Parts: sequence; C-alpha cells; structure tokens
Amino acid sequence: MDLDFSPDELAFRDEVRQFLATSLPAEIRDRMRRADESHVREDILAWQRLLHARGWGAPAWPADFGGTGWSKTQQYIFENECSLADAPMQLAFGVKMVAPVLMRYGSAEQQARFLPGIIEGKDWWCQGYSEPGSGSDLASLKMKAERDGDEYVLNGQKVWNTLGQFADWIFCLVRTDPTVKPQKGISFILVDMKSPGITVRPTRLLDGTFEVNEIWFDNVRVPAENLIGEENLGWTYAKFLLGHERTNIAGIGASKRGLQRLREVAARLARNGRNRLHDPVFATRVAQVEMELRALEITNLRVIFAEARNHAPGPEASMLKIRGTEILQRISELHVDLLGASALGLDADGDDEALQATRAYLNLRKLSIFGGSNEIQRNIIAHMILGL
Amino acid sequence: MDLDFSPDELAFRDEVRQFLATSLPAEIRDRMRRADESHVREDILAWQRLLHARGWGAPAWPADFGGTGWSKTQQYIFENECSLADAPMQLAFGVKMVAPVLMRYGSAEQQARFLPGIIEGKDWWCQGYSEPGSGSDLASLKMKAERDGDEYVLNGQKVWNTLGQFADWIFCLVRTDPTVKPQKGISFILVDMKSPGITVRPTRLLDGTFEVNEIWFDNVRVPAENLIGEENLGWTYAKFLLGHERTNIAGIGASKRGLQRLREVAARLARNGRNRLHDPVFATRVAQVEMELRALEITNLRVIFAEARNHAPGPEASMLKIRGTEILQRISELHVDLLGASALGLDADGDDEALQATRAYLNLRKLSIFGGSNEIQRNIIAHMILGL
Amino acid sequence: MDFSFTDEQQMLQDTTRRFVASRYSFDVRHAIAATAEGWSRDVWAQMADLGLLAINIREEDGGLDAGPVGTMLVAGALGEALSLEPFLASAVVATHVIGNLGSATQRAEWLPALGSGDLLAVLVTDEGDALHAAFEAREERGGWWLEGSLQGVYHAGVAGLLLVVARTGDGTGVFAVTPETPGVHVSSRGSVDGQRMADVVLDGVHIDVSARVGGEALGPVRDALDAGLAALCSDALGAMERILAATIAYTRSRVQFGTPIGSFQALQHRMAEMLIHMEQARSMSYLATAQCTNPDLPERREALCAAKALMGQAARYIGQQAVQLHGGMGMTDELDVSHAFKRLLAFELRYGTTDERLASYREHVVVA
Amino acid sequence: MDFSFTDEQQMLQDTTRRFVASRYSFDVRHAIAATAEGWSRDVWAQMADLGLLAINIREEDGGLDAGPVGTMLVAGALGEALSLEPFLASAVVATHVIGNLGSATQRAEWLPALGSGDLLAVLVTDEGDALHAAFEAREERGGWWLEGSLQGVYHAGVAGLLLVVARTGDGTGVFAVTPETPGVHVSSRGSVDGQRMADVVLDGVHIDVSARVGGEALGPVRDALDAGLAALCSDALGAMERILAATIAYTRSRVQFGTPIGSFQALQHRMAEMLIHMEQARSMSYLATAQCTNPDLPERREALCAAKALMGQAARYIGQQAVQLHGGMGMTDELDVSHAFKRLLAFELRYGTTDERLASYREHVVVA
Repeated sequence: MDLDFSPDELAFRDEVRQFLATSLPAEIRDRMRRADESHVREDILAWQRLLHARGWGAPAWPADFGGTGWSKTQQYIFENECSLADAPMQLAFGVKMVAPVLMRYGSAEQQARFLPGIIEGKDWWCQGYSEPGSGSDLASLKMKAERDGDEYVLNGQKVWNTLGQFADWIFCLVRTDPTVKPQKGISFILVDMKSPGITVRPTRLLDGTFEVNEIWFDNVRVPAENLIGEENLGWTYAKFLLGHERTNIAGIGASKRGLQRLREVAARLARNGRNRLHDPVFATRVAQVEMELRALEITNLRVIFAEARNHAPGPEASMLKIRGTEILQRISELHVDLLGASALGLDADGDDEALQATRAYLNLRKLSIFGGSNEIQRNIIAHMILGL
Repeated sequence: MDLDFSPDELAFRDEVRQFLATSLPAEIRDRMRRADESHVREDILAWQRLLHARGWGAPAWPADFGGTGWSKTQQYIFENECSLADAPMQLAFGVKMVAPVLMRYGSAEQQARFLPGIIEGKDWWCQGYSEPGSGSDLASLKMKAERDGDEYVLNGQKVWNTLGQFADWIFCLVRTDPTVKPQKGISFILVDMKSPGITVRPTRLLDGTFEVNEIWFDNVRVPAENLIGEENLGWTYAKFLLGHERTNIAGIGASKRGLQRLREVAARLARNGRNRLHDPVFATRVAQVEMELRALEITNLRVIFAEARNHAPGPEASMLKIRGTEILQRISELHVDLLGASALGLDADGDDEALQATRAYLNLRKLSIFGGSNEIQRNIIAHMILGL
Repeated sequence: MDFSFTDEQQMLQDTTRRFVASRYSFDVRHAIAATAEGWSRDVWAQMADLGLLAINIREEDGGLDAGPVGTMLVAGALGEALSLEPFLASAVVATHVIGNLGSATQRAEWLPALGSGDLLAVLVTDEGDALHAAFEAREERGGWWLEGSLQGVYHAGVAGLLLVVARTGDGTGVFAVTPETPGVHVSSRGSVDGQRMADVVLDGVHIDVSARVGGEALGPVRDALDAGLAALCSDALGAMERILAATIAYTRSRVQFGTPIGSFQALQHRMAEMLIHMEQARSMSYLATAQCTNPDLPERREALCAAKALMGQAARYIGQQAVQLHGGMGMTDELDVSHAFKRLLAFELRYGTTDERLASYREHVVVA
Repeated sequence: MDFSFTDEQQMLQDTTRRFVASRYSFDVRHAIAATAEGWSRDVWAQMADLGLLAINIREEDGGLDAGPVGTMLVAGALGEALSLEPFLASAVVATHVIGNLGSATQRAEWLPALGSGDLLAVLVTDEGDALHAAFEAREERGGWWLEGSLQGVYHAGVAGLLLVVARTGDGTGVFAVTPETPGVHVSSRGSVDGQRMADVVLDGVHIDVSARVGGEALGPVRDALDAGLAALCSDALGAMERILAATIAYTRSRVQFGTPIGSFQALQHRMAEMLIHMEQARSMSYLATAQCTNPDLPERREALCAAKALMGQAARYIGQQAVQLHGGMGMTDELDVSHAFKRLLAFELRYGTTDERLASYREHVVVA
C-alpha cells in the first residue's frame, strides 16, 4: 500500500504543469478564472487544438485512435492539474462521450469520419438524451425516428441539452420501435445540427446564463449511415456512454482550486480588517471541507486503482459523484458566506469576485441534479452496492 | 398576537414554582438529578401522592374526575416547571394514557374502580401495545384473547413494555377476531399483573439499565368486565390514546434543564482551565441548540393554542416530536463532547457527572425510536399535512 | 399568550393577499422585473390606495398605525408574492425614522406624501449594523457637509428622498438629501433577488441646516432597522410558504418511473423537514415581530439575532431543497421556484448575515 | 500509488479474520466481557501463537515486523470482532516504545515476553496528547521518585509492566514500574466500549535507576502514540464494517407493513450515506497508516488529525444511524449493534476527541 504518487507519476505531473504554464493562453486562463463565458466555444476549441498539438487531445483514448495511452492515474493527474491551472474543461460530449461509443460500436467509416474532428478541436458535439418527462427515467423517452428509404425522419423534443447552442453535431437517443418495452426500442444516432427542421432555444437559468437548451426536431432527415450499431440496440450504447461520462466525477481539482480561491479572496478582503479565516467558526467550516476533500481524493484514487484492475467503472462512482458535488456546492456556499452582503449584487460587470461567487453558488445547484441526480445515485448505491 | 404569558399565567407559574420549592422532597430531587433509578417506583408514586394532596394529581383531567381544570397552557407551564425543578415525570401510562380512555370509553364502574388508584398514586400502570414484528406497524399485532364464559383467555407476547417490572396493571391491545382486516379485530383490555400466567423479563439496554420488558401471557384469564368499550373496537380506543400520549412531546422543560446543566458542568470543569463555552466553535453548537429550542417553544405554544381552539391534537405534534427529540439528543451529545475522554467511564459509582452524561447519551437514542419513530412521524407529516 | 390576530390585522392581511393574487401574478412580476426601474409605480399607487403605505404612520400623523403585527402580515403577503416594490425600504424603515425622529414640520411635510405613494424615501445606512456609520457630517457655514459612500442600498436609486445616516462628531444624525443635490451620486444595479439596489456616494454634499431630521438619531435609526428586520423576516417567511407549496405541487404532478415523485419516501421526508424548518421559522418571525419594539435592548437584540440566524438557516435549507426537488426545472428562470430561492438567498445576506447574527446571539446567550 | 497489499500482509489479515471468526463469536465475546478481568488470557495466548503479538517487534529483536500496514489489517479484523483484548495497548503501543527506546538489555528482557504473550505492558500517559505529562520523575539517591496520577488508562489494571511517561526536569522519560511496587495504585473500571481501563496513582514511588527505559523519550512516545492512533483508526473502521453489515442485514429481514424495512427509500438513502461515510473513513484509515511514521512531523500531525476527526464524525453518524435503523432492537444489549455503537463512541473520545483533532487540523491547514 502506497498512497503517494510514484516518481514516474510525479515526473508526469511536473510535465503537465510545465505544459500548462507555458501553453495555456493567458487570455483564456483569465476568462476561465473570471467564469467569463463570452468566448466559450472559441476558448474550448482553441485549447483542444493546443492539447492535440501536444499529443494530449484525448487522454483516455487508446493510442491507436490518437489517444495518449495514459494510465487512469495519469488521466486523473492531468485533469486535476488542468483544473488547478484554470484551463478550460475539455468538452466531454465529444472526447469522453460520443467518441468511446464510436470506438466501441461505430463502423470504421464512422470512426474515420467523426473522431478526427473531435480530437482536433474542429467539431463541437452535444448530447440529446433527456426529454420532457424523461429525465431520471430516461428509458421512457419519446422522440421518434422513422425509417424512410436511406434516411431516418426525426420528430420530437430534447431538453437539458448542454451548450448545444454552439454545436456542430448532436448524438441522440431516439425511439425506433414504440411497440416493445421501453429499453428495447431505442436507437443511437448522430445528427448534423445544421439539418433543416432543428430549432434550438436556450433556456435562461436562475443565474442569468444560458447553458442548456431545448431542441425541437421537426421532420429532420438524417442519413441512415449516421446510425450507430444496430437499430433498437441504442440503450446498450447509452449505458456504455453513461459509464464513461463518470471520469473525473468527483471534481477534486475543481474543489482544490475553489479552496485556493477562497483563501485568496479572504486575504484580499482582510485588508479592511481581520481575515475571516481567523474566525474559528468560519475556519472550522473550511477545515471540514478540506478534510472531506482530502479523504475523497484518496477514495477517488482507490476507485481508479480498482477500475484499472477490473476494467469497468462500478457503482462506486456514485459515491464520488455525491460527495464530490456536495463538496463543490459547499465551497460555493463558503464563498458567498465569506463575501456576506457584498454577494447580493448580480448584474455588476463580469470582473467582480462577488458576482462570480453568487453566480457560482446559483449555478452549481445543478451539480446535484444533472448527470444523474444525487437521489438517483443513492438509489444506485442502495441497489447495486448494498443489495437493498 | 402576544407571545408572553399573561399576568394570570405568570402568577400560576410562580405558584407552581413555590410548590415545587417547598414540596418536592430533597432526596427525590437529588436522585432525579443524578438519574438514579434505584427507587423509581417509590419516587414516582410518592410524588404522585404529593401532587394529589395538592389537588394537582391529574392536570389534564376534567374537574369532574378530580382533575385540575387547567388550560393547556397551564398544563404546559406545570410540566416545564416540574422538569426545571428535577421533579419526577408523572407516570404517563396511568394518568395520561389509560385514564383518558377510561373517561371516554370506560363504563362508570370501570371509572370508579380504576381512576382513583391512578390519581392517588396507588397503582402503577404499564402499556401492552408492541409485539415482536408489530412495532411501527401496530395493527398487525397477534396476541390472542379468546372469550371463555365470563373471561377472556390471553396468549401471546408483548415487547418494549416500559417499566412494567413495577406494574400493578397493564392495558393491552389484543386480537379478538383474526378473521377480519387487522384494524377491525382488536380489543382493549385491562389486566392485573398478578394474574397467573404472566412472565415479565426485563431487557438489558445498551446503557446497562432495565427500562423495558418482554411480557409473556400464557393462558392468562381476565374477567370480561375488564374489557373497555366494545369487543373489536379497540383500534379506535388505541388511536385515541396515542393522540393523548403526545402532550409535552417536545420536552421543552427537559431541554432547558439539560442546557442549564451543560453550563453548570462547563463552569465546574473550568476550574482546571478555560471554560469550554469560551471556545467559539463549541459555543456555536450550544447557541444553535438554544436558538432552535427557543423557536420550538414558540412552535409548541402555537400548537397548544391551536389545539385549545380545535379540541383535537393534530399531526402538528409530529413536528414537536421530531425537533424536540433531536434537540434532547443533541444536548446529550454536547454533554459527552464537553467531557471528552472523561466520558469513557461507564461503571463508576452513580454520583459521577461523566457517567450520567454517557448513560444519558446512550439512553436517549431511544427518543427517536420509541413513541412512534421519527421516520414514522415524517411519514405522518408527509401524508397528513403535506398531502403527499 | 395569544396567537390570534385582531379583525383589523386579519383584514389587512386579506386585503394584501387579495391584491397580490389579482394584480401580481408571476407573469406580471416577471414583466415588471424586466423594466429598467425594476418595480412598478402603478402597483405602488394601488398599494397606496389600499392604505398599505400608511400602516407605519401613526394615527396623529394621519396614518393607519398597524404596528409590527400589521406590518408582519402585509410584508408576509408581499414576500409570498415575491414583490419587487420598495415597501420595506420606504413604507417601513424610512417612514419609521421620519415618524420617530422628525420634527412636526418634517412629519407634516413627508409622511402624507409617503403614505400616498407620492414620495419614496430610503434610509441610507448599513442595514446590518446600526452602529456602523458610512458617512461623516460636518457642520459649517450654517449647513452640513456630507461625505462618504455606501454600497448596495436597496431602492436608493429611485428614492425621492435619501435619509443619510452620518456621524456628527458628537453622535449620529439623519440628513435628508434629494438625489439632485450636487455631489450626490447614486448608481443602481440589480440584486440577486431581482430588486434594485444602489451604490451611494456623497462627495462634498452641502445641505441646509434644516435638512437634519430631528436630533440624536442612533436610537430611532436602530428602532427603524429593527422594525425593518422584523418585516424582512416576515417577507422571507412568505417566500418560504411560496416555495414549499410550489415544491409540494410539483412533486405531486411530476411523474417518473410511472409514479409522481412526491410518492418517493426519501423526497417526502425531505419535504417534511422543509415544513419543520418553515414552522420553526414562522415562530421566529413572530418572535422578531413581538420583540422589535422591546425597550429592553439586550433582550431585543438577542431575540432578533436568534430569529434572523435561524430563519437564515431555514431559508438556505428550504431554498436549496426546493430547487433540488424541482430537478432541472428548478435551475431555470421560468418557474417561481428559482426566484423564491434567490429571494431567500438575499434574505440570508441582508440585515446581518446568518453567520453574523449567530455569532452575536452566541455572544449574548452562551458566553454571558 | 498502490492500494494492494503484499501476500504477507494479506495472510496476516486472513489469519486474524479466520481466528476471530472461529474463536471470537458474539456469544464468546459476551461471556468474556462478563468476567471480572473483562478479557481472555486464553484468547491472548492463541493470538500470541498466531504471531499477532509480535508484529510490532523488529526482526532483529525476534519479531515479525509487519509495520503499519500489517498492524492496520490485524487491528481492523480485531475491531470488526469488537475484541476486548489489549492488543493495541500492549502489542502496538508498549511494544513500540520498548522497541524504539529500550536498551539492548531491556529489549532482550521484555520483547520476547511481549511477543509470547507472557508479559503485558501498558504505556501510562495521556494518549490524546504526547506533550502532556501527568507524572513527575525526580532523580535521587541512585534511583527515581515518581509522582502523579492519570485516569482512564486502557488495560493498565492487568499490565505486568507499566511504562510511565514522566517529566524529568530536562525532558521526558519512560520508567518501567511493576504494579506491585509500593506506592503504585491501579484501580480498574469499565469503559463504555466494554474494555477495562484504570486510574493510575503513583504516590512516592521509588524505582531503581535502571528502570528508566532508554533516554529522552518524547520522540519515541509520540511515535508510539501515532502508531497506536493509526491502529485505533483501523479498529474503528472494522467496527464500522460490522455495524453497517448488521444494519443492512437487519433491514433486509425485518418486515413492517408487509415489506422489509430495507425497501423503504428513506432508509435506503440513509444506508447509502452510511456507506459513503465508511468509505471516506477507510480512506482516512489508510492515510493514518501511511502517515504515522512520516518523519515530517507537521505533515504527519496534520494527516493524523484529519483522519481522526473525519473518522470520529463517521463513527458518530454510522453508529447513531445503525441504532436508529435497528429500532428498539438497537437499544438492547442483545445484538452486536449496540456494542459496536459503544466502541465507536469510545473511538470518538480516545486519542484526542473529534473536536480536539478538528481544532488542531484547522490550526494547521486553515490559519497557516
């Protein structure tokens, strides 16, 4: 048993740090630091191109497809260092979600057609899973895809589509057979967002930002060659994808960065008086989070270690999701509580730490809702781990 | 709206205080203070006799039956003052549980036979409700009572019987008709604990004390005249009784006394160093409880006020039960945490505040389990108040 | 001990509730929030017509004098409606200061206009700490010079009269300043709850000696802020009622896995806990109302700190759970839940944060 | 980074688990607890036979030297069995002190006897604070005078050798005292977890100069206590595993309203939360094991404080919920749940309480 990174892993970490220090453009880093999403598409794709140029465009892909061949631990180190350096998160929908499905279930033609655009930072992908009434109960989805010659005709609505307003492509779960039980009649298909009949309406969120969309499909015609695998087997691919969505689910790096920033803000506010971190009551709340985060990092590494041996992410990821999101949310509460009445302002210009703190507090409410609500995660633990 | 007691109520409170100061025997008070239960039967019955002599033997009974005719607010004041003065709690099974059933559903003969022994502090009553497998799901109880001439013959087992090892009488729910749906075949019957065929086995609890019993009934013959009301209508009487069990359910007086004692112990420990209440972190936990208790006292008075107008205790009592028991349990945690490693000892002699604190912490775990577990109370709130 | 309301108080509550029910739907509010000023002068005029702006004016000054309980009931109904109007700032706090501190002339000049809605006044001071004066007043050449700045003063951007609290050298004074006075800079921005607040800068502002409102002002300012705090607590309770009712209704109607999610026990227990928090908050709102005029200042302060701190905790729990139980819908701007959530967040931060109030309470009751 | 165990470590764990499974059932433990001494010399001898008492003795001293990881695995299995034997006191802490501090003669005299189970030694010091010396040692007339008293020393009542930590004037010393020495008063009583502890009074105890164990002892004492803390954390983790497994089994079998109560979602979510607490505790137990020999003392202390504090919180949550979910059965002495609950309570209070450890951690990481 050894909880420390090996010398090789430490050398790798230093290499990543070095790369981030020299290659992450300052204007992108500063926008990320300010949570300024005015250039979100450009920033994320530019960073993807820089990563690709370094050969790190797809940490988790097999080397055959242009991936790094890194171990799970290296991937963990990489993602955490990126968070700590205020680098943009890679867009998961392409690199982490549709790509593994393509590599596992796509045809050679599909792989050749779509994977380069993902790793090279050309195509923006988004996800068409949830529908009105089909959130946690995803298998009840209703959007229709009817075969018509060499095409499918899509009709229906997707909701909680993240950042689809910038997307070139969307991967969708659609119902191709309404006569069988829900899981059996679903297919997985790739749709060009420029197709006629697609309407995207961004939803204004409680923090005033536009991060999710409703998307309507009105007789959208999609070439049958865009179907992944076999018709009506989409549920299998969807579950496979959801398993892959879960890397970095604990958000250790983001939480560490959040605590660093809490210290920075506390020190800056202290010019007018004492540092709030010298208040034992507030400091105890901070210590509590630090402590839980330290434990969660070890728990995360334990899960990674077990996965590397068993080759399958297990229901343990639900624990990481629950505690990880709780910690991120609590750090956002600490930011607001540190700022106190200053956190009331919500429409000052973007360069204001109170505004960022308040926006983050509001926005991060989503963490315990999206990606499988924490209630669903507790159900999974009860059923899959505890056997209840 | 006026949150303060009226001048009349304040005068009443002073009268109660005066009585407690002069009439509560010092040795009883000291034993209660030390949680010394070595004389529990004598102490409780002696105190009942003293209350009766003062005309206060049954605060909630109508004056016709020898009660005080006090308002609900006066009853609340009385119980709280008793707690603050370390007086024994009146034995609820007689005064507060079987007596209201007798007054409402018993015959004149039954009332004349049983009520005097209760109010005069002669008879010790206990309750035969729960059975193995029938706790929260009480209606599934199985203990049989079969009519045989002028008698019922009882066979079965009761569990979680509180203080029945000292009892003269037990009121039991028994199954008189196994053929109908569970609630319809239950009867309510009074049983002399000296009857042949009754075996009482005290259960050792986690704190080493004996507070609850298992009771076996083996062909116990009970005169039919001991049946309350009609055969098979016992569920109605049981529910009526459970409604009455809920006075003083919030335990405001006990919590106030617990916080007083926490201060006393903190001050005594402070002779060796600083008072733990000057540690802002510990003090914040104390303040948190004080604050919630202050709110709960007002909530309790609001419920009493509403009940006095509506003449029926509602599901709001569930809120009082939940928060009241949580507060009592948290105060017991504060006692243990205040004492730290000193609280480890569990078999020192009885006059040791660490021992008391640890025993209380262990023992009070029962509060959220017995009397309708807090989970059941939340179900009640969800169904009866929220309409879910 | 009596938890009933008088017929007059009940009527005031009914009036306000009927008014917001018929005139202040969620859509109306949404439209008002989107305007430049962020509140409605038309609604304000209707509130004046109903007498709501005169409830903190004494009868001898021509008002309704409904007292803390009446104010509690009106503020609660306005909070439930998530009202954006400056009721608390003008009709409670500023009205209080003028009524208690102003000379007969000042009262006669301003109170009728406040009651009729023609004048809107705002007290410019740190609402979280009556002892903290952000401004300095210097007497000179037959007048007063005012200097200082303060951020985040609710509704100061639309006030016709700024009542500036300033240190005077030998105490505390309140000074009536119109926003047009040279050197007065008021810049509005939005608060997280959708109301407007302003940063107020007084840069060498000179006013006439007669602009001082009454004499030593610390007591009346503290009294007015305490009345404001009690009303704010009631406002928050209204928002809690709104958000809990919305959550119950949503979970009853939202179907997943073939059943309403409100039938899932884990969610039921969460809502039961929300209810308990809310009822405890209601008790504390009553306490704040009963104590905000207590002449025993330490007792008053202890009670108000406890009320604000406990209600702040309840606001956080109820607000967060309401969003969570609404799932993705709770994250959007489209339902009332997110707006009530943000109003509850503002409640936590205003008039002394939960942390600050709990620390004060602790110092009063534990260490004492 | 590697979370696997060596074959030797795995074997040690299997050996201990098999041993307690076959020889230390709940009924056996119950019977042992009811004896006057409260532990079993027979069990102790069997543990010695299996080598478990020699795992903290170095190979050159004839031991197995299984290190912190081996100790963690043995202590975890003993904790799961709720073992009452003085493994931690004698085979970990006291053995450590003698091994690291003792002269060659002392090691040769005592270590084999400790490993064989013939000698039982206990370190007499404040386990929560290595810097707090409860005893004074004065050198005089070719020997040492010891004075002082300490309460609640686990297993001191049955030790053949008391290793008393005392202030020497120029530092800290450890002094070997037999309980028969005049002036030594050791009175045993029960701890809440069913183990025995003793109050130790040294009233003018005179011992030979050779009874001092090695020289300056602060470092070795601290090292031994840190090894003890890591083992205690592992013991607590074992108790958590026991109590959670018992709770899951109970809720699966206990039927109410026609279904097992384990099918109620509110209870399922509670148990999911217990699991998360336990897995976080497991991570911290690993951390304590990895760090208890770290030569960087501030780093070690920070890690151990975090581990103890977080595991203390987990112990409280898991213990309380386990009793709650067992309903009335959890309140009785008859199932293992209440005994595991009390062991977890003892864990919270021993080796620095949760509060104390969290405060230390806070001072290290937040204020620094």
